[in-house]
Amino acid sequence: MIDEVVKLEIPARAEFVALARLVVSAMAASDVDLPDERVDDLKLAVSEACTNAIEAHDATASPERVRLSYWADDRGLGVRVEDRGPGFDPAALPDHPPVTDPARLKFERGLGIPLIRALVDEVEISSSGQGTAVRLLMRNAVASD
Amino acid sequence: MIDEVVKLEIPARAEFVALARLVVSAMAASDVDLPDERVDDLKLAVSEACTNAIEAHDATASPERVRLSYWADDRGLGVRVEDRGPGFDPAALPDHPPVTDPARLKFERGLGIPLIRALVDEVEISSSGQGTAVRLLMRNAVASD
Amino acid sequence: MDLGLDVSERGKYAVLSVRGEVDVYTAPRFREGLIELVTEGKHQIIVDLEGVDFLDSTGLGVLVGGLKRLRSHDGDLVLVCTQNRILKVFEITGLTKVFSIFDSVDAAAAAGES
Amino acid sequence: MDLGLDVSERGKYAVLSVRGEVDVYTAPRFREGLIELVTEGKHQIIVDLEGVDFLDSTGLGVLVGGLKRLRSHDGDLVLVCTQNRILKVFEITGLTKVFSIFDSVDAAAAAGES
Ligand SMILES: Nc1ncnc2c1ncn2[C@@H]1O[C@H](COP(=O)(O)OP(=O)(O)O)[C@@H](O)[C@H]1O
Ligand SMILES: Nc1ncnc2c1ncn2[C@@H]1O[C@H](COP(=O)(O)OP(=O)(O)O)[C@@H](O)[C@H]1O
Repeated sequence: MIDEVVKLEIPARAEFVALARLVVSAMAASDVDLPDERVDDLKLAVSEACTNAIEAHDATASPERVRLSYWADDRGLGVRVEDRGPGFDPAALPDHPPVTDPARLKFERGLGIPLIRALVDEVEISSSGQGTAVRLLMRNAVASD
Repeated sequence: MIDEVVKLEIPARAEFVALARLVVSAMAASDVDLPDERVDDLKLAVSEACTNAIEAHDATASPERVRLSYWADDRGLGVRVEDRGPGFDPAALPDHPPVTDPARLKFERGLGIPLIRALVDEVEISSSGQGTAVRLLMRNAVASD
Repeated sequence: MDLGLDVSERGKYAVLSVRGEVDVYTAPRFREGLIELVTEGKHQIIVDLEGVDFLDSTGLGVLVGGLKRLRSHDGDLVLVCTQNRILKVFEITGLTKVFSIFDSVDAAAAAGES
Repeated sequence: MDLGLDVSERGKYAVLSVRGEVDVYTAPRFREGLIELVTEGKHQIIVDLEGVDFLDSTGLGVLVGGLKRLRSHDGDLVLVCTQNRILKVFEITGLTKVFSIFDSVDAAAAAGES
Protein backbone atom coordinates (compact mmCIF):
# COMPACT_ATOMS: atom_id res chain seq x y z
CA MET A 1 0.00 0.00 0.00
CA ILE A 2 2.99 2.29 0.36
CA ASP A 3 2.78 3.33 -3.29
CA GLU A 4 -0.77 4.52 -2.71
CA VAL A 5 0.53 7.47 -0.76
CA VAL A 6 0.20 10.97 -2.13
CA LYS A 7 2.53 13.57 -0.69
CA LEU A 8 2.03 17.30 -0.71
CA GLU A 9 4.45 19.92 0.49
CA ILE A 10 3.25 23.49 0.83
CA PRO A 11 4.74 26.77 2.01
CA ALA A 12 3.58 27.59 5.54
CA ARG A 13 1.15 30.18 4.21
CA ALA A 14 -2.58 30.55 4.69
CA GLU A 15 -3.43 30.50 1.00
CA PHE A 16 -2.26 26.89 0.63
CA VAL A 17 -4.63 25.36 3.19
CA ALA A 18 -7.34 25.16 0.52
CA LEU A 19 -5.00 23.01 -1.57
CA ALA A 20 -4.46 20.63 1.35
CA ARG A 21 -8.25 20.22 1.55
CA LEU A 22 -8.58 19.78 -2.20
CA VAL A 23 -6.29 16.77 -2.16
CA VAL A 24 -8.61 15.11 0.38
CA SER A 25 -11.47 15.47 -2.11
CA ALA A 26 -9.34 14.11 -4.93
CA MET A 27 -8.28 11.07 -2.89
CA ALA A 28 -11.85 10.46 -1.81
CA ALA A 29 -13.09 10.67 -5.40
CA SER A 30 -10.71 8.05 -6.68
CA ASP A 31 -9.96 5.66 -3.93
CA VAL A 32 -12.29 5.23 -1.01
CA ASP A 33 -15.72 4.33 0.14
CA LEU A 34 -16.59 7.23 2.41
CA PRO A 35 -19.88 9.10 2.36
CA ASP A 36 -19.55 12.76 1.30
CA GLU A 37 -20.34 13.89 4.81
CA ARG A 38 -17.35 12.07 6.28
CA VAL A 39 -15.10 13.39 3.53
CA ASP A 40 -16.27 16.89 4.47
CA ASP A 41 -15.47 16.14 8.12
CA LEU A 42 -11.97 15.00 7.17
CA LYS A 43 -11.46 18.13 5.06
CA LEU A 44 -12.40 20.26 8.04
CA ALA A 45 -9.96 18.37 10.26
CA VAL A 46 -7.17 18.75 7.68
CA SER A 47 -7.94 22.44 7.47
CA GLU A 48 -7.64 22.79 11.25
CA ALA A 49 -4.41 20.80 11.44
CA CYS A 50 -2.87 22.75 8.56
CA THR A 51 -3.90 26.06 10.06
CA ASN A 52 -2.19 25.10 13.31
CA ALA A 53 0.91 23.96 11.43
CA ILE A 54 1.11 27.26 9.57
CA GLU A 55 0.62 29.25 12.75
CA ALA A 56 3.34 27.20 14.42
CA HIS A 57 5.75 28.23 11.65
CA ASP A 58 4.64 31.84 11.93
CA ALA A 59 5.62 31.71 15.58
CA THR A 60 9.19 30.77 14.73
CA ALA A 61 9.35 32.78 11.49
CA SER A 62 10.74 29.55 10.07
CA PRO A 63 10.87 29.14 6.31
CA GLU A 64 10.14 25.43 6.72
CA ARG A 65 7.22 23.92 4.95
CA VAL A 66 4.21 21.90 5.89
CA ARG A 67 4.29 18.30 4.70
CA LEU A 68 1.19 16.24 4.14
CA SER A 69 0.75 12.57 3.28
CA TYR A 70 -2.54 11.10 2.18
CA TRP A 71 -3.21 7.41 1.91
CA ALA A 72 -6.15 5.19 1.13
CA ASP A 73 -6.27 1.58 2.22
CA ASP A 74 -8.71 -1.05 3.41
CA ARG A 75 -9.18 0.79 6.67
CA GLY A 76 -10.07 4.14 5.20
CA LEU A 77 -8.59 7.47 4.23
CA GLY A 78 -5.67 8.81 6.23
CA VAL A 79 -3.88 12.13 6.31
CA ARG A 80 -0.73 13.13 8.15
CA VAL A 81 0.12 16.81 8.67
CA GLU A 82 3.65 17.57 9.75
CA ASP A 83 5.33 20.81 10.71
CA ARG A 84 8.70 21.90 12.08
CA GLY A 85 7.27 24.44 14.47
CA PRO A 86 8.03 24.77 18.20
CA GLY A 87 5.67 21.96 19.22
CA PHE A 88 3.18 21.90 22.10
CA ASP A 89 1.74 19.57 24.68
CA PRO A 90 -1.49 18.12 23.30
CA ALA A 91 -2.24 16.49 26.65
CA ALA A 92 -2.48 19.95 28.18
CA LEU A 93 -5.52 20.65 26.00
CA PRO A 94 -8.89 19.23 27.03
CA ASP A 95 -9.72 15.93 25.32
CA HIS A 96 -13.22 17.04 24.44
CA PRO A 97 -14.78 20.45 24.22
CA PRO A 98 -16.87 21.30 27.25
CA VAL A 99 -19.75 22.23 24.99
CA THR A 100 -22.07 22.88 27.87
CA ASP A 101 -19.70 25.27 29.59
CA PRO A 102 -20.74 28.85 28.82
CA ALA A 103 -17.22 30.00 29.68
CA ARG A 104 -15.89 28.66 26.37
CA LEU A 105 -17.97 31.26 24.60
CA LYS A 106 -15.45 33.79 25.73
CA PHE A 107 -12.91 32.21 23.43
CA GLU A 108 -12.57 32.90 19.77
CA ARG A 109 -9.88 30.27 19.55
CA GLY A 110 -9.05 26.82 20.80
CA LEU A 111 -11.78 25.17 18.77
CA GLY A 112 -9.54 23.48 16.21
CA ILE A 113 -8.27 20.42 18.05
CA PRO A 114 -11.62 19.74 19.74
CA LEU A 115 -13.22 19.81 16.27
CA ILE A 116 -10.61 17.42 14.91
CA ARG A 117 -11.18 14.99 17.77
CA ALA A 118 -14.95 15.18 17.43
CA LEU A 119 -15.01 14.64 13.66
CA VAL A 120 -12.28 12.12 12.88
CA ASP A 121 -12.31 8.44 13.86
CA GLU A 122 -8.65 8.20 14.86
CA VAL A 123 -6.44 11.12 15.84
CA GLU A 124 -2.82 10.88 16.91
CA ILE A 125 -0.79 13.96 17.77
CA SER A 126 2.93 13.69 18.35
CA SER A 127 4.79 16.85 19.18
CA SER A 128 8.27 17.80 20.32
CA GLY A 129 10.61 20.75 20.09
CA GLN A 130 11.35 19.61 16.54
CA GLY A 131 7.80 19.90 15.36
CA THR A 132 4.38 18.34 15.35
CA ALA A 133 2.72 15.52 13.42
CA VAL A 134 -1.03 15.04 13.38
CA ARG A 135 -2.25 11.73 12.00
CA LEU A 136 -5.90 11.48 11.04
CA LEU A 137 -7.79 8.39 9.91
CA MET A 138 -11.34 8.31 8.66
CA ARG A 139 -12.51 4.71 8.64
CA ASN A 140 -14.41 3.20 5.72
CA ALA A 141 -18.16 2.77 6.01
CA VAL A 142 -18.02 -0.84 7.18
CA ALA A 143 -15.45 -0.28 9.90
CA SER A 144 -16.81 3.04 11.14
CA ASP A 145 -19.20 3.62 13.99
CA MET B 1 10.97 32.46 -3.97
CA ILE B 2 12.05 28.97 -3.04
CA ASP B 3 9.41 28.73 -0.32
CA GLU B 4 6.70 29.41 -2.87
CA VAL B 5 7.15 25.94 -4.26
CA VAL B 6 4.44 23.35 -3.87
CA LYS B 7 5.51 19.75 -4.23
CA LEU B 8 3.28 16.82 -5.08
CA GLU B 9 4.25 13.19 -5.20
CA ILE B 10 1.83 10.71 -6.69
CA PRO B 11 1.83 6.97 -7.39
CA ALA B 12 2.52 6.30 -11.07
CA ARG B 13 -1.14 5.54 -11.67
CA ALA B 14 -3.62 6.99 -14.14
CA GLU B 15 -6.14 8.07 -11.52
CA PHE B 16 -3.74 10.61 -10.02
CA VAL B 17 -3.21 12.68 -13.16
CA ALA B 18 -6.37 14.64 -12.37
CA LEU B 19 -4.82 15.63 -9.05
CA ALA B 20 -1.70 16.92 -10.80
CA ARG B 21 -3.96 19.13 -12.92
CA LEU B 22 -5.97 20.27 -9.92
CA VAL B 23 -2.89 21.68 -8.25
CA VAL B 24 -2.27 23.84 -11.34
CA SER B 25 -5.73 25.37 -10.85
CA ALA B 26 -5.12 25.90 -7.17
CA MET B 27 -1.77 27.64 -7.80
CA ALA B 28 -3.32 29.78 -10.51
CA ALA B 29 -6.19 30.79 -8.24
CA SER B 30 -3.95 32.03 -5.47
CA ASP B 31 -0.78 33.26 -6.97
CA VAL B 32 -0.59 34.32 -10.57
CA ASP B 33 -1.83 36.62 -13.21
CA LEU B 34 -2.67 34.21 -16.02
CA PRO B 35 -5.87 34.30 -18.06
CA ASP B 36 -8.04 31.18 -17.57
CA GLU B 37 -7.27 30.04 -21.09
CA ARG B 38 -3.54 29.86 -20.42
CA VAL B 39 -4.13 28.06 -17.14
CA ASP B 40 -6.17 25.50 -19.11
CA ASP B 41 -3.30 25.16 -21.58
CA LEU B 42 -0.87 24.53 -18.74
CA LYS B 43 -3.22 21.95 -17.22
CA LEU B 44 -3.33 20.14 -20.54
CA ALA B 45 0.46 20.15 -20.76
CA VAL B 46 0.79 18.86 -17.19
CA SER B 47 -1.70 16.13 -18.02
CA GLU B 48 0.36 15.09 -21.05
CA ALA B 49 3.65 15.13 -19.16
CA CYS B 50 2.17 13.16 -16.25
CA THR B 51 0.62 10.61 -18.57
CA ASN B 52 4.01 10.06 -20.20
CA ALA B 53 5.68 9.78 -16.79
CA ILE B 54 3.16 7.17 -15.68
CA GLU B 55 3.52 5.21 -18.89
CA ALA B 56 7.30 5.32 -18.49
CA HIS B 57 6.93 3.68 -15.07
CA ASP B 58 4.52 1.13 -16.50
CA ALA B 59 7.23 0.17 -18.97
CA THR B 60 9.64 -0.69 -16.19
CA ALA B 61 7.01 -1.96 -13.73
CA SER B 62 8.82 0.30 -11.31
CA PRO B 63 7.10 1.20 -8.03
CA GLU B 64 8.68 4.66 -8.19
CA ARG B 65 6.52 7.69 -8.03
CA VAL B 66 5.99 10.76 -10.12
CA ARG B 67 7.21 13.96 -8.51
CA LEU B 68 5.83 17.38 -9.39
CA SER B 69 6.91 20.84 -8.32
CA TYR B 70 4.82 23.91 -8.93
CA TRP B 71 6.05 27.43 -8.49
CA ALA B 72 4.75 30.92 -9.05
CA ASP B 73 7.07 33.87 -9.44
CA ASP B 74 7.38 37.15 -11.32
CA ARG B 75 7.88 35.30 -14.56
CA GLY B 76 4.81 33.13 -14.35
CA LEU B 77 3.62 29.72 -13.30
CA GLY B 78 6.01 26.80 -13.60
CA VAL B 79 5.61 23.06 -13.24
CA ARG B 80 8.24 20.34 -13.24
CA VAL B 81 7.25 16.70 -13.81
CA GLU B 82 9.83 14.10 -12.93
CA ASP B 83 9.86 10.35 -13.35
CA ARG B 84 12.34 7.50 -12.84
CA GLY B 85 11.36 5.68 -16.00
CA PRO B 86 13.71 4.44 -18.74
CA GLY B 87 14.06 7.84 -20.39
CA PHE B 88 13.94 8.68 -24.11
CA ASP B 89 15.52 10.96 -26.65
CA PRO B 90 13.32 14.03 -27.00
CA ALA B 91 15.42 15.27 -29.93
CA ALA B 92 14.36 12.19 -31.88
CA LEU B 93 10.76 13.45 -31.81
CA PRO B 94 9.71 16.18 -34.27
CA ASP B 95 9.92 19.67 -32.79
CA HIS B 96 6.51 20.66 -34.09
CA PRO B 97 3.61 18.57 -35.26
CA PRO B 98 3.37 18.37 -39.03
CA VAL B 99 -0.24 19.39 -38.84
CA THR B 100 -0.59 19.54 -42.58
CA ASP B 101 0.75 16.06 -43.12
CA PRO B 102 -2.17 13.66 -43.64
CA ALA B 103 0.09 10.77 -42.63
CA ARG B 104 -0.09 11.80 -38.96
CA LEU B 105 -3.74 10.90 -39.00
CA LYS B 106 -2.71 7.29 -38.98
CA PHE B 107 -1.42 7.73 -35.48
CA GLU B 108 -3.50 7.55 -32.34
CA ARG B 109 -0.47 8.48 -30.30
CA GLY B 110 2.51 10.82 -30.37
CA LEU B 111 0.38 13.92 -29.88
CA GLY B 112 1.39 14.64 -26.29
CA ILE B 113 4.75 16.31 -26.63
CA PRO B 114 3.72 18.31 -29.73
CA LEU B 115 0.75 19.61 -27.74
CA ILE B 116 2.99 20.55 -24.82
CA ARG B 117 5.35 22.45 -27.11
CA ALA B 118 2.52 24.23 -28.88
CA LEU B 119 0.73 25.32 -25.71
CA VAL B 120 3.41 26.21 -23.19
CA ASP B 121 5.77 29.22 -23.42
CA GLU B 122 8.90 27.43 -22.25
CA VAL B 123 9.48 23.68 -22.35
CA GLU B 124 12.63 21.90 -21.25
CA ILE B 125 12.93 18.12 -21.38
CA SER B 126 15.90 16.39 -19.82
CA SER B 127 16.03 12.64 -20.01
CA SER B 128 18.52 9.90 -19.23
CA GLY B 129 18.51 6.24 -18.28
CA GLN B 130 17.69 7.43 -14.74
CA GLY B 131 14.48 9.16 -15.72
CA THR B 132 12.94 12.21 -17.29
CA ALA B 133 12.19 15.73 -16.13
CA VAL B 134 9.86 18.03 -18.04
CA ARG B 135 9.96 21.68 -17.02
CA LEU B 136 7.10 23.87 -18.14
CA LEU B 137 6.73 27.62 -17.71
CA MET B 138 3.71 29.67 -18.58
CA ARG B 139 4.70 33.32 -18.61
CA ASN B 140 2.59 36.01 -16.97
CA ALA B 141 0.38 38.19 -19.15
CA VAL B 142 2.91 41.03 -19.49
CA ALA B 143 5.82 38.86 -20.47
CA SER B 144 3.90 36.51 -22.73
CA ASP B 145 3.46 36.75 -26.46
CA MET C 1 -9.73 30.69 -3.19
CA ASP C 2 -12.75 32.90 -3.34
CA LEU C 3 -14.69 34.62 -0.65
CA GLY C 4 -17.63 36.77 -1.63
CA LEU C 5 -19.22 39.33 0.68
CA ASP C 6 -22.44 41.20 -0.10
CA VAL C 7 -24.12 43.75 2.10
CA SER C 8 -27.83 44.56 1.99
CA GLU C 9 -30.49 45.94 4.35
CA ARG C 10 -33.49 44.20 5.84
CA GLY C 11 -35.55 46.18 8.34
CA LYS C 12 -33.31 47.21 11.21
CA TYR C 13 -30.69 44.70 10.12
CA ALA C 14 -27.67 44.91 7.91
CA VAL C 15 -27.32 41.59 6.10
CA LEU C 16 -23.83 40.31 5.32
CA SER C 17 -24.07 37.45 2.83
CA VAL C 18 -20.99 35.26 2.66
CA ARG C 19 -20.13 33.07 -0.32
CA GLY C 20 -17.32 30.55 -0.77
CA GLU C 21 -14.82 29.12 1.68
CA VAL C 22 -14.06 30.64 5.06
CA ASP C 23 -10.67 29.50 6.31
CA VAL C 24 -7.45 30.97 7.68
CA TYR C 25 -6.76 32.59 4.29
CA THR C 26 -10.14 34.22 3.74
CA ALA C 27 -11.14 34.86 7.39
CA PRO C 28 -9.32 38.22 7.57
CA ARG C 29 -11.48 39.59 4.73
CA PHE C 30 -14.58 38.27 6.45
CA ARG C 31 -13.52 39.94 9.71
CA GLU C 32 -12.87 43.24 7.92
CA GLY C 33 -16.30 43.08 6.30
CA LEU C 34 -17.93 42.68 9.70
CA ILE C 35 -15.86 45.38 11.36
CA GLU C 36 -16.63 47.80 8.55
CA LEU C 37 -20.36 47.36 9.18
CA VAL C 38 -19.92 47.94 12.90
CA THR C 39 -17.81 51.02 12.21
CA GLU C 40 -20.60 52.35 9.99
CA GLY C 41 -22.88 52.09 13.01
CA LYS C 42 -24.66 48.89 11.96
CA HIS C 43 -25.14 47.12 15.27
CA GLN C 44 -27.85 44.65 14.26
CA ILE C 45 -26.32 42.23 11.81
CA ILE C 46 -27.58 39.10 10.06
CA VAL C 47 -24.76 36.97 8.67
CA ASP C 48 -26.17 34.81 5.89
CA LEU C 49 -24.09 31.62 5.58
CA GLU C 50 -26.25 29.92 2.94
CA GLY C 51 -23.65 30.51 0.23
CA VAL C 52 -20.77 29.17 2.31
CA ASP C 53 -19.18 25.96 1.01
CA PHE C 54 -16.72 25.53 3.83
CA LEU C 55 -16.21 27.04 7.28
CA ASP C 56 -13.62 26.05 9.84
CA SER C 57 -12.72 27.27 13.32
CA THR C 58 -11.10 30.46 12.03
CA GLY C 59 -14.52 31.37 10.60
CA LEU C 60 -16.15 30.54 13.92
CA GLY C 61 -13.62 32.82 15.58
CA VAL C 62 -14.60 35.71 13.32
CA LEU C 63 -18.29 35.20 14.17
CA VAL C 64 -17.67 34.94 17.93
CA GLY C 65 -15.46 38.05 17.74
CA GLY C 66 -18.15 39.90 15.82
CA LEU C 67 -20.83 38.91 18.31
CA LYS C 68 -18.74 40.09 21.25
CA ARG C 69 -18.05 43.39 19.53
CA LEU C 70 -21.72 43.96 18.74
CA ARG C 71 -22.93 43.02 22.20
CA SER C 72 -20.54 45.62 23.60
CA HIS C 73 -22.54 48.09 21.47
CA ASP C 74 -25.84 46.62 22.69
CA GLY C 75 -26.23 45.11 19.27
CA ASP C 76 -26.65 41.57 18.04
CA LEU C 77 -25.35 39.19 15.39
CA VAL C 78 -27.63 36.40 14.21
CA LEU C 79 -27.02 33.73 11.60
CA VAL C 80 -28.87 32.25 8.65
CA CYS C 81 -27.88 28.66 7.95
CA THR C 82 -29.69 25.51 6.86
CA GLN C 83 -26.72 23.48 5.60
CA ASN C 84 -26.08 20.46 7.79
CA ARG C 85 -22.34 20.38 7.29
CA ILE C 86 -22.06 23.98 8.49
CA LEU C 87 -24.58 23.62 11.32
CA LYS C 88 -22.65 20.59 12.53
CA VAL C 89 -19.60 22.74 13.23
CA PHE C 90 -21.68 25.06 15.40
CA GLU C 91 -23.20 22.13 17.23
CA ILE C 92 -19.92 20.38 18.01
CA THR C 93 -18.38 23.54 19.35
CA GLY C 94 -21.44 24.42 21.42
CA LEU C 95 -21.94 27.64 19.49
CA THR C 96 -25.58 26.84 18.71
CA LYS C 97 -26.08 28.00 22.29
CA VAL C 98 -24.53 31.40 21.59
CA PHE C 99 -25.92 32.27 18.19
CA SER C 100 -29.51 32.50 17.12
CA ILE C 101 -29.62 30.55 13.88
CA PHE C 102 -32.47 31.00 11.41
CA ASP C 103 -33.64 29.23 8.26
CA SER C 104 -33.82 32.38 6.17
CA VAL C 105 -33.05 36.08 6.22
CA ASP C 106 -36.82 36.68 6.38
CA ALA C 107 -37.17 34.55 9.47
CA ALA C 108 -34.19 36.25 11.12
CA ALA C 109 -35.52 39.73 10.35
CA ALA C 110 -39.04 38.81 11.51
CA ALA C 111 -37.69 37.49 14.82
CA GLY C 112 -35.85 40.78 15.31
CA GLU C 113 -39.02 42.84 14.79
CA SER C 114 -41.07 40.98 17.37
CA MET D 1 -12.78 11.71 -11.44
CA ASP D 2 -16.01 11.39 -13.31
CA LEU D 3 -16.74 10.46 -16.87
CA GLY D 4 -20.34 10.27 -17.98
CA LEU D 5 -21.47 8.52 -21.15
CA ASP D 6 -25.02 8.66 -22.53
CA VAL D 7 -26.26 6.97 -25.66
CA SER D 8 -29.23 8.16 -27.70
CA GLU D 9 -30.47 7.93 -31.29
CA ARG D 10 -30.83 10.69 -33.88
CA GLY D 11 -31.90 9.61 -37.35
CA LYS D 12 -29.35 7.17 -38.70
CA TYR D 13 -26.89 8.16 -35.98
CA ALA D 14 -26.12 6.84 -32.56
CA VAL D 15 -25.19 9.78 -30.34
CA LEU D 16 -22.59 9.25 -27.63
CA SER D 17 -22.66 12.19 -25.23
CA VAL D 18 -19.56 12.55 -23.09
CA ARG D 19 -19.48 14.45 -19.80
CA GLY D 20 -16.56 15.25 -17.52
CA GLU D 21 -12.82 14.83 -17.98
CA VAL D 22 -11.25 12.62 -20.61
CA ASP D 23 -7.70 11.70 -19.66
CA VAL D 24 -5.53 8.59 -19.29
CA TYR D 25 -7.70 7.41 -16.39
CA THR D 26 -11.11 7.82 -17.99
CA ALA D 27 -10.15 7.19 -21.65
CA PRO D 28 -10.51 3.38 -21.36
CA ARG D 29 -14.18 3.76 -20.38
CA PHE D 30 -14.69 6.17 -23.27
CA ARG D 31 -13.06 3.68 -25.65
CA GLU D 32 -15.24 0.83 -24.36
CA GLY D 33 -18.36 2.95 -24.82
CA LEU D 34 -17.45 3.57 -28.46
CA ILE D 35 -16.49 -0.03 -29.16
CA GLU D 36 -19.74 -1.25 -27.62
CA LEU D 37 -21.69 0.89 -30.08
CA VAL D 38 -19.69 -0.43 -33.02
CA THR D 39 -20.18 -3.99 -31.80
CA GLU D 40 -23.94 -3.37 -31.68
CA GLY D 41 -23.74 -2.50 -35.37
CA LYS D 42 -23.91 1.28 -34.95
CA HIS D 43 -21.57 2.50 -37.66
CA GLN D 44 -22.71 6.11 -37.88
CA ILE D 45 -21.77 7.81 -34.64
CA ILE D 46 -21.99 11.37 -33.37
CA VAL D 47 -19.75 12.00 -30.37
CA ASP D 48 -21.11 14.99 -28.48
CA LEU D 49 -18.27 16.71 -26.59
CA GLU D 50 -20.31 19.67 -25.30
CA GLY D 51 -20.30 18.31 -21.75
CA VAL D 52 -16.55 17.69 -21.70
CA ASP D 53 -14.55 19.82 -19.26
CA PHE D 54 -11.15 18.48 -20.20
CA LEU D 55 -9.72 16.40 -23.03
CA ASP D 56 -6.10 15.53 -23.61
CA SER D 57 -4.23 13.47 -26.20
CA THR D 58 -5.43 10.16 -24.78
CA GLY D 59 -8.96 11.33 -25.56
CA LEU D 60 -7.89 12.31 -29.06
CA GLY D 61 -6.41 8.84 -29.44
CA VAL D 62 -9.75 7.25 -28.56
CA LEU D 63 -11.53 9.38 -31.15
CA VAL D 64 -8.96 8.68 -33.90
CA GLY D 65 -9.12 4.97 -33.06
CA GLY D 66 -12.92 5.05 -33.21
CA LEU D 67 -12.90 6.84 -36.55
CA LYS D 68 -10.50 4.30 -38.05
CA ARG D 69 -12.61 1.42 -36.77
CA LEU D 70 -15.81 2.92 -38.18
CA ARG D 71 -14.29 3.74 -41.55
CA SER D 72 -13.21 0.11 -41.85
CA HIS D 73 -16.96 -0.65 -41.55
CA ASP D 74 -17.80 2.06 -44.10
CA GLY D 75 -19.15 4.09 -41.22
CA ASP D 76 -18.30 7.53 -39.88
CA LEU D 77 -17.67 9.33 -36.62
CA VAL D 78 -18.44 13.04 -36.40
CA LEU D 79 -18.10 15.43 -33.50
CA VAL D 80 -20.18 18.09 -31.81
CA CYS D 81 -18.09 20.75 -30.11
CA THR D 82 -18.32 24.53 -29.68
CA GLN D 83 -15.98 24.97 -26.71
CA ASN D 84 -12.86 26.85 -27.69
CA ARG D 85 -10.53 25.12 -25.27
CA ILE D 86 -11.51 21.73 -26.69
CA LEU D 87 -11.52 22.85 -30.34
CA LYS D 88 -8.05 24.26 -29.81
CA VAL D 89 -6.67 20.79 -29.11
CA PHE D 90 -8.09 19.50 -32.39
CA GLU D 91 -6.67 22.47 -34.25
CA ILE D 92 -3.15 22.20 -32.86
CA THR D 93 -2.97 18.51 -33.65
CA GLY D 94 -4.37 18.96 -37.14
CA LEU D 95 -7.36 16.78 -36.32
CA THR D 96 -9.84 19.41 -37.50
CA LYS D 97 -8.84 18.09 -40.93
CA VAL D 98 -9.89 14.55 -40.06
CA PHE D 99 -13.07 15.05 -38.13
CA SER D 100 -16.21 16.82 -39.23
CA ILE D 101 -17.03 19.05 -36.27
CA PHE D 102 -20.53 20.51 -35.84
CA ASP D 103 -22.12 23.10 -33.57
CA SER D 104 -24.94 20.85 -32.42
CA VAL D 105 -26.25 17.31 -32.65
CA ASP D 106 -29.02 18.67 -34.90
CA ALA D 107 -26.51 20.16 -37.31
CA ALA D 108 -24.47 16.96 -37.33
CA ALA D 109 -27.54 14.79 -37.98
CA ALA D 110 -28.84 17.15 -40.68
CA ALA D 111 -25.49 17.04 -42.49
CA GLY D 112 -25.64 13.25 -42.41
CA GLU D 113 -29.09 13.16 -44.04
CA SER D 114 -28.16 15.34 -46.99
N1 LIG E 1 1.04 22.15 15.11
C1 LIG E 1 1.12 22.85 16.24
N2 LIG E 1 2.31 23.36 16.66
C2 LIG E 1 2.38 24.08 17.80
N3 LIG E 1 1.33 24.34 18.60
C3 LIG E 1 0.13 23.86 18.26
C4 LIG E 1 -0.05 23.10 17.06
N4 LIG E 1 -1.36 22.74 16.99
C5 LIG E 1 -1.97 23.27 18.06
N5 LIG E 1 -1.09 23.94 18.84
C6 LIG E 1 -1.37 24.65 20.10
O1 LIG E 1 -2.61 24.22 20.59
C7 LIG E 1 -3.51 25.32 20.73
C8 LIG E 1 -4.93 24.90 20.44
O2 LIG E 1 -5.09 24.61 19.06
P1 LIG E 1 -6.55 24.62 18.43
O3 LIG E 1 -7.44 23.80 19.27
O4 LIG E 1 -6.43 24.21 17.01
O5 LIG E 1 -7.05 26.11 18.52
P2 LIG E 1 -6.42 27.45 17.92
O6 LIG E 1 -5.48 27.07 16.84
O7 LIG E 1 -7.59 28.22 17.48
O8 LIG E 1 -5.72 28.11 19.10
C9 LIG E 1 -2.97 26.37 19.76
O9 LIG E 1 -3.31 27.67 20.14
C10 LIG E 1 -1.47 26.13 19.87
O10 LIG E 1 -0.94 26.77 20.99
N1 LIG F 1 8.64 10.68 -19.48
C1 LIG F 1 8.94 9.85 -20.50
N2 LIG F 1 9.72 8.76 -20.28
C2 LIG F 1 10.03 7.91 -21.30
N3 LIG F 1 9.61 8.09 -22.57
C3 LIG F 1 8.85 9.16 -22.86
C4 LIG F 1 8.47 10.10 -21.85
N4 LIG F 1 7.72 11.07 -22.43
C5 LIG F 1 7.63 10.75 -23.72
N5 LIG F 1 8.31 9.61 -23.99
C6 LIG F 1 8.43 8.94 -25.30
O1 LIG F 1 8.04 9.85 -26.30
C7 LIG F 1 6.97 9.33 -27.07
C8 LIG F 1 6.06 10.44 -27.54
O2 LIG F 1 5.37 11.00 -26.44
P1 LIG F 1 4.03 11.82 -26.69
O3 LIG F 1 4.26 12.83 -27.75
O4 LIG F 1 3.55 12.33 -25.40
O5 LIG F 1 3.00 10.77 -27.29
P2 LIG F 1 2.45 9.42 -26.67
O6 LIG F 1 2.70 9.45 -25.21
O7 LIG F 1 1.02 9.43 -27.03
O8 LIG F 1 3.21 8.32 -27.36
C9 LIG F 1 6.29 8.33 -26.15
O9 LIG F 1 5.61 7.33 -26.87
C10 LIG F 1 7.49 7.75 -25.39
O10 LIG F 1 8.14 6.76 -26.15
